[in-house]
Amino acid sequence: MSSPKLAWPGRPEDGRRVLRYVDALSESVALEMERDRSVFLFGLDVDDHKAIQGSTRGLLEKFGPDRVFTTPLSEDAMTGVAIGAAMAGMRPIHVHIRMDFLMLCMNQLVNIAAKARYMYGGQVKVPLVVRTIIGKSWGQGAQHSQGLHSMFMHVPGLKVCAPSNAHDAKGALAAAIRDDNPVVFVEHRLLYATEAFVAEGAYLVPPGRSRVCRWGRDVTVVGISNMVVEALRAAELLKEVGVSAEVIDPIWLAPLDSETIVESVRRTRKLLIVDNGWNMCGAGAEIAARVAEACAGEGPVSIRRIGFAPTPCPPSPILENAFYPNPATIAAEAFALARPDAAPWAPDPSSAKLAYQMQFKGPF
Amino acid sequence: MSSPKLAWPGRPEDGRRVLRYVDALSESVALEMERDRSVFLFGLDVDDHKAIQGSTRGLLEKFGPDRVFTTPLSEDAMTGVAIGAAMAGMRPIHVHIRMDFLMLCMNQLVNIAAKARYMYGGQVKVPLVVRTIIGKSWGQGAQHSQGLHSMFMHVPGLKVCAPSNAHDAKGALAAAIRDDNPVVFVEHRLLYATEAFVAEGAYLVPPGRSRVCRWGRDVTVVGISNMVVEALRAAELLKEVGVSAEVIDPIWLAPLDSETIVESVRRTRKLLIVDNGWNMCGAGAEIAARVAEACAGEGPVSIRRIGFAPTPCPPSPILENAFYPNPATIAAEAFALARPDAAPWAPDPSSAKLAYQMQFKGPF
Amino acid sequence: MAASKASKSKRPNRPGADAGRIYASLRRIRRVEEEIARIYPTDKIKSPVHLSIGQEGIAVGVCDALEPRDAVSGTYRGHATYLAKGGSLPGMMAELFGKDTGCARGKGGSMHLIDMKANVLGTSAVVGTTVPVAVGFAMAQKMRKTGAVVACFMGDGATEEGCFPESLNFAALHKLPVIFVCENNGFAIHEPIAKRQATDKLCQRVATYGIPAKRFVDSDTRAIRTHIAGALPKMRKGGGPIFIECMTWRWREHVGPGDDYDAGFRSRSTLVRWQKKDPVEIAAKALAKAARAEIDAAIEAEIAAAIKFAEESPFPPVEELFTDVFA
Amino acid sequence: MAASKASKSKRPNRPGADAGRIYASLRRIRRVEEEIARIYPTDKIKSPVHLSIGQEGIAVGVCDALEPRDAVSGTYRGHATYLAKGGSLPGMMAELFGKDTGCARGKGGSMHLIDMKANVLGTSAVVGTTVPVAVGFAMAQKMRKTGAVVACFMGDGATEEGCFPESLNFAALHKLPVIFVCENNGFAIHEPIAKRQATDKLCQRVATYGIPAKRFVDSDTRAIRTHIAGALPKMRKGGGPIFIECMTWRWREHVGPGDDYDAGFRSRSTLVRWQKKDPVEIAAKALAKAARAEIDAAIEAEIAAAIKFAEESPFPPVEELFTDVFA
Ligand SMILES: Cc1ncc(C[n+]2csc(CCOP(=O)(O)OP(=O)(O)O)c2C)c(N)n1
Ligand SMILES: Cc1ncc(C[n+]2csc(CCOP(=O)(O)OP(=O)(O)O)c2C)c(N)n1
Ligand SMILES: [Mg+2]
Ligand SMILES: [Mg+2]
Repeated sequence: MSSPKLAWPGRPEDGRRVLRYVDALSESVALEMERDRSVFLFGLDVDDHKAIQGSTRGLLEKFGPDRVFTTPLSEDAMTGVAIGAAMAGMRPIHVHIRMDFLMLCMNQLVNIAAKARYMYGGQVKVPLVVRTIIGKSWGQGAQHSQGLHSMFMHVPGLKVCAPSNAHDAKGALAAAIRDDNPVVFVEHRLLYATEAFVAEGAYLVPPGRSRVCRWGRDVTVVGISNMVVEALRAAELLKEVGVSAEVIDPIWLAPLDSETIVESVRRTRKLLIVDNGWNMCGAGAEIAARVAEACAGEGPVSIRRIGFAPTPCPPSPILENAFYPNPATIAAEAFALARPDAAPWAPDPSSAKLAYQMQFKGPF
Repeated sequence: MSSPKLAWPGRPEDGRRVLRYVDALSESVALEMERDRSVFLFGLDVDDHKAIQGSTRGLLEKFGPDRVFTTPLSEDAMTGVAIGAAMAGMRPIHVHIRMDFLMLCMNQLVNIAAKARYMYGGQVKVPLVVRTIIGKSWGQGAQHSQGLHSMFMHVPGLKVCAPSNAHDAKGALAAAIRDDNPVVFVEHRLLYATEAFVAEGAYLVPPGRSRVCRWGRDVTVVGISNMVVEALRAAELLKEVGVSAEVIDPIWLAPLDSETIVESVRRTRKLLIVDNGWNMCGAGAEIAARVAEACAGEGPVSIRRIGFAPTPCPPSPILENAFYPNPATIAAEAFALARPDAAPWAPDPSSAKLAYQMQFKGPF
Repeated sequence: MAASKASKSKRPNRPGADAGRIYASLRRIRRVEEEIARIYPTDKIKSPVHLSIGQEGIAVGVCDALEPRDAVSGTYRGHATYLAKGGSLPGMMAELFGKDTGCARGKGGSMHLIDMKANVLGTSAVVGTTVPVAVGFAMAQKMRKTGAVVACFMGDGATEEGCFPESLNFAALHKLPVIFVCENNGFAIHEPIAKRQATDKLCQRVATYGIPAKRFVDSDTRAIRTHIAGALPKMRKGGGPIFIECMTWRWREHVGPGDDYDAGFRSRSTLVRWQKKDPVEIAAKALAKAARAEIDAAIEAEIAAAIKFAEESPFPPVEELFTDVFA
Repeated sequence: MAASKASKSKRPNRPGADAGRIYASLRRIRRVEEEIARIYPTDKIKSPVHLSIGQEGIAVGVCDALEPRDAVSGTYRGHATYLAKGGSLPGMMAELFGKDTGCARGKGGSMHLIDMKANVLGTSAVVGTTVPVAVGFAMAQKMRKTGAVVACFMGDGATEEGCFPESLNFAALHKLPVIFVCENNGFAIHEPIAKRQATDKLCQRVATYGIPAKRFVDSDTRAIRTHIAGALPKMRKGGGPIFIECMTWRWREHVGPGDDYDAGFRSRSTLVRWQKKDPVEIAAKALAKAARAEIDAAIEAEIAAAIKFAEESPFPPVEELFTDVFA
């Protein structure tokens, strides 16, 4: 259920076309490249037949190799190249198939992209989009699985976006491309196949508005990226035990609309943040801190964070399952928050398993 | 005043030798290099006559160029080299004169150093110390001033330490060198000249124990790195208006002893965190989140964070002053927390200025 | 670790070149990977695999010249390096199966093989990152005067990462005992080298660091072995690094068990040309049929045992999630 | 911005080489930096300065051959590049003074000079990081078919950073209009090049990327100018990058106004040798005394005006802290 106060372009009312997240990404880029000659797309493997798991499909054919091209394995310099091109008035989209590889370009992103406009006294701007994918499927292991968005949230001058559904992916990517600032655009591999209602034309999902995806009374659950979907599944499980969970998707992590979250927590007095990353100094820490600051002196608020286990990601299946939050663990945590005096509860394994068959067509 | 429950080696009782932070660093390394042949120190400029602002002074002379040497300007590969040497049983100390430069070696630190032990099934360990200095004096500007410790706190497998005084600098550096894990050791340029009581022999300030530097009733102030000193100055200013501030120094940021902080907040119900870095997803967010989680349902707690302004660091003096927390702004925030119903207060400019003449001889 | 012990009987690194030993090593790697490809479509293997079928001659040529005290550093396409240097086969197989007895206890996966008992350094899934790590391992050998060398394998793509020239410079400057080995198969995933590199003068470039550099146009196992064996004595005495670029061909797809000739970005006819230089076949020809049969039978038995070991081993229990984050 | 306008009268980049113009540019840079050194001990300058005294011939030689549409990318030791390319002098001086009228409005400081009106790209305090940025700026020129080139200056130390070879490869691969200029003063801070680089074959190395590379052993201003002017027509037509290595000497200390010969890591006698090749003196000799005097007087007046402008300008108000974090 969508938040009543927000009228989103491309909501179900506007048309019934259903599109996959992966196709929404390429469609959005195509529309922006048509609209604006200064937009180009580059990065390792964007032009091969796998097309970044399909998310750059068709772009080479449509726009040719001058505007869609691969690079050497040189993430650091290629990021600098993107920044320089952006300073010269182009609008580069630089694609990385795994977010882990961004560690190779931190210097350019943190020391140049984020600071250029400020430290050069407003003389330049850096309209750069860095597309990255959080890798999750089976056996990705320690270096192909990280969600490192909080590092970018930490740095003034960078924007960060992590859409959870095809509708937002399309609109937020367009907004990122049109933004005059560097945007780290965080995708999630498991979202690629998910479908949502997506309008055909261009539209924007700009920074500054969290979305209430599902209204609830008893506990506020903030999900980040793919964890929005897991939280919605958890909310269904919680229904069985009479707990009504509100699910919020920040969509943009920086700038972060925490007001929507705070408003929700003012009602529920319970907050669970579910992240696709580690908790320590993570997005969840920031949200928890903001809520704690905002609600101080208003009466008790209970807060919990769940995210990656505080370990590297192991590929062995039992360990890997335990590494990630899932609908059952989210539901159990949310229940504990919502019903602090009740005996601990967890969904029974069969309904937890069934939860994975729940598909939600966004924009929620 | 020290926390009564902790008996620190090297406390005033143990001897009256006073040493500067910068000399405590080199003394600690010298003692460890004497103790253990596998310890060596390298990094750009460690062996020149400026000796990393004096912090490597005398080491080349004592241990020779095989154990104390400079490197090419290749932070990325040099970090890999340090990791490889550590895997082979050496104990490298890799020095960076500015923390900003760590952005060049994030890949090695995050993707290899932090994960090696885990993803290689315990077959290796990486006893590496990365010494880095937060630059602050005048006009350092956007790229020579960053405190990026929260990025490292975020990553499981890394330890992070940020001592605020010479006593802790010596003991914590020794602990870091003897630790079998990678440690990011965060120094602060403005601390280099500060003095503390420092025992002559080797001693350890190991992870896991925050220190209550000053006992107080009305508000808990957590300071990080140099901000401990600023917080102590603020506490003196607050005394004038009858506010009693407790000042806590976590010393080690990962693993983080938040229990000591939580215990204090349980008494004061007010928490101010003062960081040498940005707030968003910063160390302060983590501490705030932990306190909020721990104190949920126990009655209201007020929390505030102050840190770098959410901007790059400007060199122009008026702007630069406003960029950093200082004793006056800390005192004003702490007052607002401690006396929510009183009119806002700020120390008068002359006593705020005088506060800078207060010197505290650690370990506090 | 049981897995490590299981491999002790296998010693591919005895001194001197020997046709049987080289054939056995090559054939063993080939057969292991073929078996991996066979098993892969079942869900027994728990992480994506990068086969080196066709490229085995390089690892075997280099490693056969090494001593046990020497180390190798490989890539995510690391089965050949790992096995050629004497890494435990049961340990590797169990790792692919995600088992507790795996060389990384199920916490690494196929891209993070390691066997420190055999001096096989851990491989990495981030291209190029192991190169400076190998150089650091070599620096420790120099500091400790062990006389050991480190053979550091990388793909052609890895040479485009800035850490590669940084590592070359440092290794040359400090005269570190590193054998840099570039396995140039002409592709990074599906991108041909011509779309990534301005020229093909890698050897000339490396030579400007004062590092002797040599290209092997068809990566003949024995030629590589002879070259490395010839360079080692000087390297052990502080002569500094060397570099070899070995032209080769990845027969299969980048990741997974199949091939990729239908995708249109490279041609099957080139494969056929390379298959005529199949290192396993070439090594086989040097042996009598009976000798080969004996070796082959031993290899099949060893592989079958390793698969059985992997299959029968338990998964790590859930508590293992939290161990070894810190030492 | 007032500062930028103030510099419009100064146009050091007219076509053709001209002894007066080259002398004026050299002398102006020298005098500006001498004045900075003179003022530095007062507290008027608000960020650490890196003087290029002695090295000016390189920037002037390159920039004099460029057109206004061409861009330069310099380093934190960037006064010479900035001024030689026509960056606003009052804007620079005000920036050093931390003033609102500074080229970066007091929010950059001495290490982050910029003047986009003159196509002076922003300099950086993190060594090497501007190199790929300059390449990207050049790529945009190619994409937009402007015919403009980018001259990218760096120190010898910067060539050790991995982004340098990564940038070379990419620029060569895409035939981008970049003039890579290495100002090799033999030191990174106090570390001599021999402690950092395995060999001195930088030009040979760069040439392996297919990039024409040339070393200037004494960095003669006119020789550099002639070389660049000769290369430009082809570059403007898609000929790809070139590289020059200019051997030079930093007369003063790494940072700050003084010198560092007492520290013992380099000798004053080498300075004396380099001073005999002082580019300002050499250029001066090509002029009649009267012509020089006229130029000198104009320069002194311009510098005095710039200092006055900087002194009299206001500091940015505290609200400015929060502007321009985002565009
Ligand atoms: C730093 C980094 N960038 C990109 C990737 C994605 N990637 C995985 S393998 C590979 C190709 C590497 O090519 P090469 O080094 O030639 O090795 P090969 O696979 O051919 O053996 C790429 C680009 C990665 N893993 N790490
Ligand atoms: C990435 C990075 N590493 C280290 C430093 C510290 N540092 C500042 S200037 C400098 C020397 C650079 O030498 P070079 O490139 O030769 O330029 P020069 O100062 O000689 O003009 C160093 C090491 C830095 N600013 N950035
Ligand atoms: Mg390859
Ligand atoms: Mg230099």
